[in-house]
Amino acid sequence: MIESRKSLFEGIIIGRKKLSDNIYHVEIELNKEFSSYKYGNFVMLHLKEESRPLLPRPFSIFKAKERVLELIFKVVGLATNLLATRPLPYSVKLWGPLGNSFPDKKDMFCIAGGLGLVPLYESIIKGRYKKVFVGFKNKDEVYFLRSLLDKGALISTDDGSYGEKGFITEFFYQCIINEKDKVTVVACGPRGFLKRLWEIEREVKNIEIYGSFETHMACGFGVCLGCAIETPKGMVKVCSDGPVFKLKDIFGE
Amino acid sequence: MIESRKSLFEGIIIGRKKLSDNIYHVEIELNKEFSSYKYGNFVMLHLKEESRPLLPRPFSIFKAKERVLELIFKVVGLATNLLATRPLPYSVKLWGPLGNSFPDKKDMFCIAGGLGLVPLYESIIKGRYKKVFVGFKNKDEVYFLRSLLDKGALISTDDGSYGEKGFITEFFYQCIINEKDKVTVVACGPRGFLKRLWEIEREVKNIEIYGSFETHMACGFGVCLGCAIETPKGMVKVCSDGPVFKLKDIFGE
Amino acid sequence: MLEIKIGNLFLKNPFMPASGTFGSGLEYEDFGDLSELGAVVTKGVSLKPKVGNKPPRIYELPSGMLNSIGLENVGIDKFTDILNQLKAYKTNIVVNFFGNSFEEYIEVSKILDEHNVVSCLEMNISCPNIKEGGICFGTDPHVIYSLVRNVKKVTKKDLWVKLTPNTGNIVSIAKAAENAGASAIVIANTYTGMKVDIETQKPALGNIFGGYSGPAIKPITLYHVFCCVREVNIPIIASGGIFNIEDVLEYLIVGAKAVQVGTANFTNPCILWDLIKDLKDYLIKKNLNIYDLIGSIKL
Amino acid sequence: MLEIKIGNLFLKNPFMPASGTFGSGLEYEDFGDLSELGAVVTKGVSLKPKVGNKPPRIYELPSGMLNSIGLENVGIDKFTDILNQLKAYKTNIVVNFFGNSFEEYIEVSKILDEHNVVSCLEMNISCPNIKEGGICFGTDPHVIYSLVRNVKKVTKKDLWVKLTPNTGNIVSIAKAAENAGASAIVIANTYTGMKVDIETQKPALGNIFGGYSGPAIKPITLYHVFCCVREVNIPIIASGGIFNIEDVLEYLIVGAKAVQVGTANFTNPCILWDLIKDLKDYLIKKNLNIYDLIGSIKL
Ligand SMILES: Cc1cc2nc3c(=O)[nH]c(=O)nc-3n(C[C@H](O)[C@H](O)[C@H](O)COP(=O)(O)OP(=O)(O)OC[C@H]3O[C@@H](n4cnc5c(N)ncnc54)[C@H](O)[C@@H]3O)c2cc1C
Ligand SMILES: Cc1cc2nc3c(=O)[nH]c(=O)nc-3n(C[C@H](O)[C@H](O)[C@H](O)COP(=O)(O)OP(=O)(O)OC[C@H]3O[C@@H](n4cnc5c(N)ncnc54)[C@H](O)[C@@H]3O)c2cc1C
Ligand SMILES: Cc1cc2nc3c(=O)[nH]c(=O)nc-3n(C[C@H](O)[C@H](O)[C@H](O)COP(=O)(O)O)c2cc1C
Ligand SMILES: Cc1cc2nc3c(=O)[nH]c(=O)nc-3n(C[C@H](O)[C@H](O)[C@H](O)COP(=O)(O)O)c2cc1C
Ligand code: FES
Ligand code: FES
Repeated sequence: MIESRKSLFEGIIIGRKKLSDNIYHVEIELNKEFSSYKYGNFVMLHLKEESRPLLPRPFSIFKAKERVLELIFKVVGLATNLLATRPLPYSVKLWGPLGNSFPDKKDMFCIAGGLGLVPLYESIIKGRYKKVFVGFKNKDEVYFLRSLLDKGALISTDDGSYGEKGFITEFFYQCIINEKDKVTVVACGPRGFLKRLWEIEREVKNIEIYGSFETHMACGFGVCLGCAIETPKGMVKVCSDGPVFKLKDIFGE
Repeated sequence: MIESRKSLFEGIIIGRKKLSDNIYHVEIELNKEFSSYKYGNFVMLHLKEESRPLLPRPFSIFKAKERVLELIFKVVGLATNLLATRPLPYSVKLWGPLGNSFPDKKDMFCIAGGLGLVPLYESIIKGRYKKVFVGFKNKDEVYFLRSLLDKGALISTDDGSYGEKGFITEFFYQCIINEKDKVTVVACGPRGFLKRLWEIEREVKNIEIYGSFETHMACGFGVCLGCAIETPKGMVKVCSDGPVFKLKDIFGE
Repeated sequence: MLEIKIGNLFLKNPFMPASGTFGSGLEYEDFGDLSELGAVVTKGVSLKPKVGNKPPRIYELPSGMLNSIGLENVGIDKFTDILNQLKAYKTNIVVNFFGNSFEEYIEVSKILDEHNVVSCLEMNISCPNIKEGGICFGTDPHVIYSLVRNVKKVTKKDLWVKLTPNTGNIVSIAKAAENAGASAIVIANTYTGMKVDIETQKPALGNIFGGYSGPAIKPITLYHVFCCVREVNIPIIASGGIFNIEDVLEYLIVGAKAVQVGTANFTNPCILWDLIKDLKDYLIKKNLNIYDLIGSIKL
Repeated sequence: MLEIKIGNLFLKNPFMPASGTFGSGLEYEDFGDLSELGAVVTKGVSLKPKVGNKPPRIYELPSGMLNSIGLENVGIDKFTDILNQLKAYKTNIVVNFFGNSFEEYIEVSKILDEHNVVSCLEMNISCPNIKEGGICFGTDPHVIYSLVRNVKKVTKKDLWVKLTPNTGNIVSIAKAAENAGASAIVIANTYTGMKVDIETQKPALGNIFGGYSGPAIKPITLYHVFCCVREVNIPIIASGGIFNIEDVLEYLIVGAKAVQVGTANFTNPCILWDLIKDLKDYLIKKNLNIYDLIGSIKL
């Protein structure tokens, strides 16, 4: 039997805050309580008030408590544009929690690139990780700064406009090559970022990295088979086999 | 050669006033001057910011002066809903003036039902008619009241909530049966209203009524052949043969 | 009030999912009671497992979507386990299937015929995404006639035939299926379409082209249903762009006896249950029975 | 930079209106200089005047429109007067025509052949709105072959053949037209569709069904163009759902040599001129020639 926990919600976006240039935080009031979820889970959100886009969009759960769900998104296309601009309150349909989640082990490291911070943020704040690395493009994209610093996160920007200058993957690399114990790493960020981490994983033998992957989705829970991606071991469904995978399962041994 | 006078405008809706329950007045700033038009002419308006509706919509010219065009519309469906609710300023595309116009003779009578007032209003105010009859559904729909009264218009509402009680066509009938001279009448209103006027015309011999007709249009200037309606004499194109026709040409002798 | 009969099957109501958009049905357990649906139609199954097409497999368009899943499925053996789980539901279980050859169609039918939980077989002769599969079969009335006839020989269960709209002679194909013993015709599968990414100059789908579904296709499929209803006597089940009650009513009015909801499941996983309620409310308001609606078009 | 050659015709650019959406062209004089267009394609003309179909004749849908104009036209005699007015323009005048029989097709072709102002004939074998007309011709390769051959016998002018997409064998038809001597293939006309008004339970169009055009059909027509480009050697001109420069680029990338803009003329009467500019800007930005784009799809 399929694990029975997802459900459909009617939501009303009641709050929207601009975090940086094109990144927004929204608060969605739900028609019922959001059941327990795990870090890495996502929801499918449908803009039912619009005739376009036709399909829903996946968003990581940033926070969910009782009847309020919080998401963070970057404006990249049709749906995110509307979410950023339509007058509030604004009604949406959504379903979740969906997908698998990040592993929960002792002394894990955590590394996030840009929006990849979203599904990891709450667990960072809860102190789940031994070390935290967060990278941004530039200062404008740096959000929730104080709380990250409080947790001792290492922050870098590609252009050095805040924190260390350079790709966060390289700071992570510097740190990890000195680790003696086997380390489990959870990662979330763009595909290029995950690919680089995989290279690091292959070089530094004693780590195992789990990354959260993105692709276009229609259903979000394994029925349309539209989100399949090719891996050395065959097709996997990002929505229901993932979105969290061992990097080696996606990119190869 | 086709009469060369229509042109394409980029418009920005800069003002919107609610006249009654679901009737709105909008002011559209154009990218160039609106050329001379005649009473009865219309424009095609396309909501270029929306993915729906696909096609433009016809609206009578209420007023046009220099670079400002004014329209009055009733909310009945997709386009008019958006026109009534989208935040201003709001960009549209429009082309015109289109169609033929009402005749211009001495001592004409004028009769309008509801929104039919729109293309006739300015000529009423200019004192073009010997007698003016205006009918509304109820008090809520009565707009521009004072100026109509100033012109000595006879006003009725179907439910008697303002002015005389009853259909305006019947007050017109009472008046016209006593006329001795041949009278030209210009009329604008719903199809049922025009049909009733046609019955009156057939009964009261010495009048000739011109009415403005409505139908769904795609182009507005005679190329799509989509606005054709059947008449005893064959098909006519409402957009370019009309929208103003002798009632007898549409309904029969 | 909503009950209908299609061949030997009684349906509580005319609503069922379209194959491939509802998984096995079990994935929707969280969203509603499957027993309340007229039928559950499962994802297309074939004799052997199929890995499906190269990603990307879906692309969204202004009023529809393209998919090139390529009939990925676990094969009839593993599928049988899933079938057993569906026993728990009091509804008709319709199994959509296809083969890469005559023999495969017949082999799968034989296996499905032995399963009590299967109420009915839905034969897919229409998927445009695989070259060996359906498409070559789907557009020739003679081939369809002989395929349906041979499948009917190996199963006592009702057989529905799901047609491709990518043909100029859908009526002849429907007639051929009827004459060969089909219990109902499902009209229709997706329309072959494509999208090009102008940046990369590559097709947006890994498979180059895919099946087009959603609101955009409804006017065309509605016309196909209208035409077939006039020419065949077995029930027509409509599939194409059903998103709201108005779409359902249109299909019923032109003469469809039941409807399949596909792409719309992705925009609202509860849509089938919502539509059942909407139709019930509509019939009550208008004081009609569902049979007053079916084929009520005024010409 | 935008010039292309189609058969014996030189076009300033690959843009022209689709027949029936641009009148005779003269109606658009107020919106732009017709001489700037690659060609003007006039509304379908037949031997005798045609009154067309019963209203309502158009219906708007979420991503397209239905029309059942029924090829209303004034007949070839009166049309000749209009042709004379088109002399003033320095562009190719392409006359779209149809007949209700073989003989009518040939008769009209003869008459058009004698007019200097006519650069090229566009034969419509595809309009789904009239029963006697195109549709019976449009789906049989043998009939098309013989029709095109016979028309070619009576005209020295280039002959374009505009196909119906309401068939499963568009490639065979395109080939038949090519073999019979067509200079180019126009792909495609509208898709037959319908709409039911659920209040009245009547079809929304007086003619019951109509031709479906607009953005909704683009993915399907794009696929047809893609398929035909691979199989025929004469130029393909694309028609179907072109509303913006992206649509144009997609068609060119799959291999169309020119494009016809139809329904979009109703949403913006200047769209053809706008698109010419957009394409020019695009080619300059990318430092490309139009021939670098045509058929540049990467598979
Ligand atoms: C599990 C998961 C969690 C996610 N969490 C978040 C999150 O928390 N915050 C966040 O901001 N984003 C998140 N995303 C990404 C988010 O889903 C996308 O940014 C969103 O769907 C974009 O929608 P849009 O309509 O704004 O953009 P679109 O209009 O869909 O366009 C986005 C880009 O994709 C291209 N594109 C569109 N369709 C396709 C296709 N089928 N194939 C290839 N390219 C295509 C477009 O050309 C464009 O460049 C997540 C994605 C996944 C899978
Ligand atoms: C010359 C002319 C001048 C006009 N002037 C004015 C004016 O000054 N002010 C004004 O308010 N209105 C005017 N109208 C009417 C106006 O054009 C319509 O009210 C408008 O097009 C409605 O658009 P909509 O998108 O809001 O409604 P729609 O969504 O188009 O729906 C309106 C109604 O029509 C039905 N419908 C839609 N399409 C069709 C179809 N093809 N066939 C049959 N029924 C259909 C719908 O079901 C609905 O009931 C004029 C019309 C014409 C022809
Ligand atoms: C993602 C997806 C997968 C599909 N898989 C199948 C399938 O396995 N078998 C089948 O017969 N039809 C399949 N179809 C077609 C649908 O069942 C349906 O007939 C079609 O999508 C038209 O309906 P719609 O517009 O409501 O989606 C699939 C459609 C989609 C969108
Ligand atoms: C109102 C209307 C009238 C049309 N008349 C004709 C015609 O007379 N001859 C013809 O070959 N095609 C005709 N067509 C088809 C168009 O030329 C075009 O091929 C089709 O609409 C698809 O393109 P589009 O999506 O850009 O509109 C007509 C289309 C419309 C919408
Ligand atoms: S999104 Fe549908 S299977 Fe993954
Ligand atoms: S609206 Fe196109 S001809 Fe009248």
